[in-house]
Amino acid sequence: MSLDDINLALVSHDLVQDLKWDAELREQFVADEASVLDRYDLTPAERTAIEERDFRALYDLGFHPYLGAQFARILFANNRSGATSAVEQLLASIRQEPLGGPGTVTK
Amino acid sequence: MSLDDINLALVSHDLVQDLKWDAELREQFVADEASVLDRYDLTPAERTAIEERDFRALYDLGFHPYLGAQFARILFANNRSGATSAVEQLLASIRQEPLGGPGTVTK
Amino acid sequence: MAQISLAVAASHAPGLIGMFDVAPEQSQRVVSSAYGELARQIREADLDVIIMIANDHMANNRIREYPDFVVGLAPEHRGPAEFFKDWLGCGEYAVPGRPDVGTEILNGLSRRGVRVTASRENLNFDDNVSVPVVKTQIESSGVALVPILQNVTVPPFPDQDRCYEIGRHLAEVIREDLPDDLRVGLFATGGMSHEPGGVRDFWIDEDFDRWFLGLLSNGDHDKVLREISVDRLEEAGSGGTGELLSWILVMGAIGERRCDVLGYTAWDQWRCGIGTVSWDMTPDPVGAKGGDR
Amino acid sequence: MAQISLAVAASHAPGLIGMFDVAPEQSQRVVSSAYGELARQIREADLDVIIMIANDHMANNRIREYPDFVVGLAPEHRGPAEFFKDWLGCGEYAVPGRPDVGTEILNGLSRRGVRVTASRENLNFDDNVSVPVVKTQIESSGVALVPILQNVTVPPFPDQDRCYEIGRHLAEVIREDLPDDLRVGLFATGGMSHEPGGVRDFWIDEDFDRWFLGLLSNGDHDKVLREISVDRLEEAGSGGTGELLSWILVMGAIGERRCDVLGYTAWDQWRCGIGTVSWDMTPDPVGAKGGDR
Ligand SMILES: [Fe+3]
Ligand SMILES: [Fe+3]
Repeated sequence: MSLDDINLALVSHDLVQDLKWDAELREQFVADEASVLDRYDLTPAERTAIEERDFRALYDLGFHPYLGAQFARILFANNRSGATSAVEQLLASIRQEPLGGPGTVTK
Repeated sequence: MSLDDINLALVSHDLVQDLKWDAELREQFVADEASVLDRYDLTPAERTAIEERDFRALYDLGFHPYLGAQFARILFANNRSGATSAVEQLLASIRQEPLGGPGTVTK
Repeated sequence: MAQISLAVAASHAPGLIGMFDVAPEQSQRVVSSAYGELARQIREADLDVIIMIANDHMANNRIREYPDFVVGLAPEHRGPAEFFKDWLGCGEYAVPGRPDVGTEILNGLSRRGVRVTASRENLNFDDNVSVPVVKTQIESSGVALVPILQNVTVPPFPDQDRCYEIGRHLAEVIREDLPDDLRVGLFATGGMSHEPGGVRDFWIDEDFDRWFLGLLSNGDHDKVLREISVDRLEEAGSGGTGELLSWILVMGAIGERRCDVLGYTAWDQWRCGIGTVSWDMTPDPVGAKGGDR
Repeated sequence: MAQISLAVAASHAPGLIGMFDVAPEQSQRVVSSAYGELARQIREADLDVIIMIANDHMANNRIREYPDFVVGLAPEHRGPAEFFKDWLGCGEYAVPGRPDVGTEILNGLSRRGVRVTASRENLNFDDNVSVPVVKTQIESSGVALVPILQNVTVPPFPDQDRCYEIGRHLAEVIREDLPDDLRVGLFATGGMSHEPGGVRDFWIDEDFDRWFLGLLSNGDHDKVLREISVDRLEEAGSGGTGELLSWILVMGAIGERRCDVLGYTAWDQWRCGIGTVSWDMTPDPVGAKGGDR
C-alpha cells in the first residue's frame, strides 16, 4: 500500500470527494446508496468493494488511504470528534481481522 | 510583453475564459456589456481598458496575449475563419497605431 | 511490450481549414501534399491508438490553475468546442478514446515523477487537436486517440530538456505499462513560428523555421536541445513558437531517428509557419544512431 | 523590503480540539502550553500577515487534477468546511485574507520556476488550517492570513530538497516583491508521524518524532535534508508524516536559525505525534549561522 500504487484515475475517488463536498449527496447516499452509486462509472470490482465495505479490496484497486479514512466516516456513520470507531472498522477491513482482534488499539 | 510579466491573478482572464466557454454569456455580453462586466471583480484599470478596447493597457496590466487574440474576436465581432480583421484591430491597439498605419500587414 | 509504430509532427492553425481556399496556390499545394502524406502513413501504420501531444490554448483550465499536462480519458473525443466552430470553419468530428491507455499514461508518468493531470470528460479542443484530426483524416482511419494537452505558454512550463526527458518517460510507459503488441502512433502538433495576440502577430520567422527543420533532419538531438532553448523559441514568436516543445517531447520518446521533412510553407494570413515531419520508425532504420526505442 | 518576523511550526489533528478534554492530562498540558506560547508569539510579533503552509487533504481538487501548491486569494478565509465541522468539534472562524500578498506570491513563485495555482474563492479547510487557527487564536489576533495548501500525499510531490528550495524562493518573494515594512509570519502546519487511513493508523513513531525535533534544534539544515527523505518520512507513517515537508519549506525560507522545541506529546487516540517549534527570528539571533534572511 505504497503511495506509488495509487490509481489516480479511479472513479471511487470522485464519489468520496463529491460526498465530502456535498451534504445533500451524503444524505441521498445514506438513504439510498445504490441510486448514488449508479451515477458513477465504477468498475464492478470497485462497486462490490464499496457495497461490501471491503477496504482491503478498494485499496488493492489503488484507492488513496487518506480518502479511505474519510469514506469510513460516511460508511460507518461516525463523523463526530475523532471518529475513532469508523477508523477502527476501516482498520479491521484492511488488516483483514475481526473487529476487536489483536490489531485493534486499546482505548 | 514577456510571458514572465503575466499577472496570473488578473480577473480579466476569467471573463475571457468564461466568454469562450459559455455562448449564452457571450450573447449577454454583446447585448449588455456593462451588466456582464459588473459580475466580475475587475479593478478600475482593467474595466476601463476593456471598455476602451485598449489592449495596450490590458497587456500592461499583465493580460495574456493569447487570450487577447480571442478577446478581440469577441470585442470586434469577428469570430469567422481566421478572424483577420479582429487581430488587425488588436494589433493597432497594442502597437498604438491607427488602423491601416505602417504597422498593418498587407493583405 | 507495446511499440511506437509511427512518429510524426505537424503545425496547426485555424486558417489551414477555414482559409485554405484563399491561400496562395503554392502554400495550398505544400499543405495538401504534406498532410495527405501523414494521412496515408496513419492508415498504413495499422495503429491501435494515436497519442497526440498538442498544446492547450487556455481552453480547459483557468490560467491561475494551469496544469502542464492533461491526459484525455474520455471514451470519445469530440470537437471542435463550440466557440471555435465558426472560426475553424470545419465540421464536427468524433474519435474513439482509449481510457485504459490514458489511465496507464496518467499513472505511469506520475510514478516516473511527472506531474500530470487527467480529465474523464471530453476536453475542449480548438485548432490544436481539430486541425490535425481533420487534415490527416484520423476520424475515418478508425484509430483511437489519447490527447495529451501540454502547457507551453503559461510560465513556468517545462523547457526543452525537461520535455525531452518526459518524452523518454512516455516511451518507457509505452514499453512497460501498455498492453503487449499495441501499436502506438505519436503525433506532436504545434508551431512553427508565430506570436498569437502579440505585437508581432502575422509575422512568421521563416529563417528560424527552416533552420529548425534542418536541425531535425540532421538528427543530432543533443544539438537540438542545446540550440532550441525557451528563450530562442520566444525570440522566434512569443507564446506560439514554443509549441514546438511538443515535437521535442516526441523526439525524446523515439530517440535519434531519420527524419523526413514533408513540407514547409509560410503565408502571413495563416499567422503561423506550417511544417510537417515524419520520423522513420521502421525497426532497424538506416542511419539510426541508437535512440531510445 | 518586507521581513519574516516570526517562523513557527505545529502539528494539526482533529482530536486536538474535539478530543482534547478526554486526552491524558500530560498530553493536554503539553498542547496547552505549546499552542499557548505560539498564540503569545503571534500577538507579540506585531504581524501584518501570516503565510500558513498547510498540506491539503484532497479537500479542494480532484485527485487526478492535483496541484502541488494552492495559494488562497480570498478576501476572507472561513472554516471549517461543512463536512469537517462535527468531526473537528470547533466553531466557525473568519480571518481576513490578503489577496494582494497572495497575488505577489502566486506571480513571484511562478516567475521563479515554481508551478503554483491559486483560488480567489474560499478554500475548503479541514483540520489543516482550522486547528492551528483555532488553537493559536489567530482570529482574535486580527492578523491577516494567506494559506498555501501543499501536496504531500498524491505522488509525485516535491521532495525535501525541492521544498527547501521553494522556501528560499518564497523568502525572495517576501524580500523583493512584498510591500516594504510588511511584517510576515510563516506558520508551517502538518505532521508529525501518523498514517491516516493506512494499516498503521493509530500508531505514532515517537522515536522518529523526537529524533526529528532533535535535528531541528541542532539547526544543521544540510543534515536535515540528507536524513529526511520522502522514503524516510513514509517509513514513519505513510501519507501523513510527509506533512513535515511544510516545516522544511519554512526552514528553506529562513535558513539556519536557532530553533526552540515548545513541546511534544504522543497519544494514540489523536492518531498523530504532536510537536511545535519556533525559530528565533530576531535580527541578530544568538547562534545564527548566516541563514537566508
Ligand atoms: Fe497552437
Ligand atoms: Fe494533515
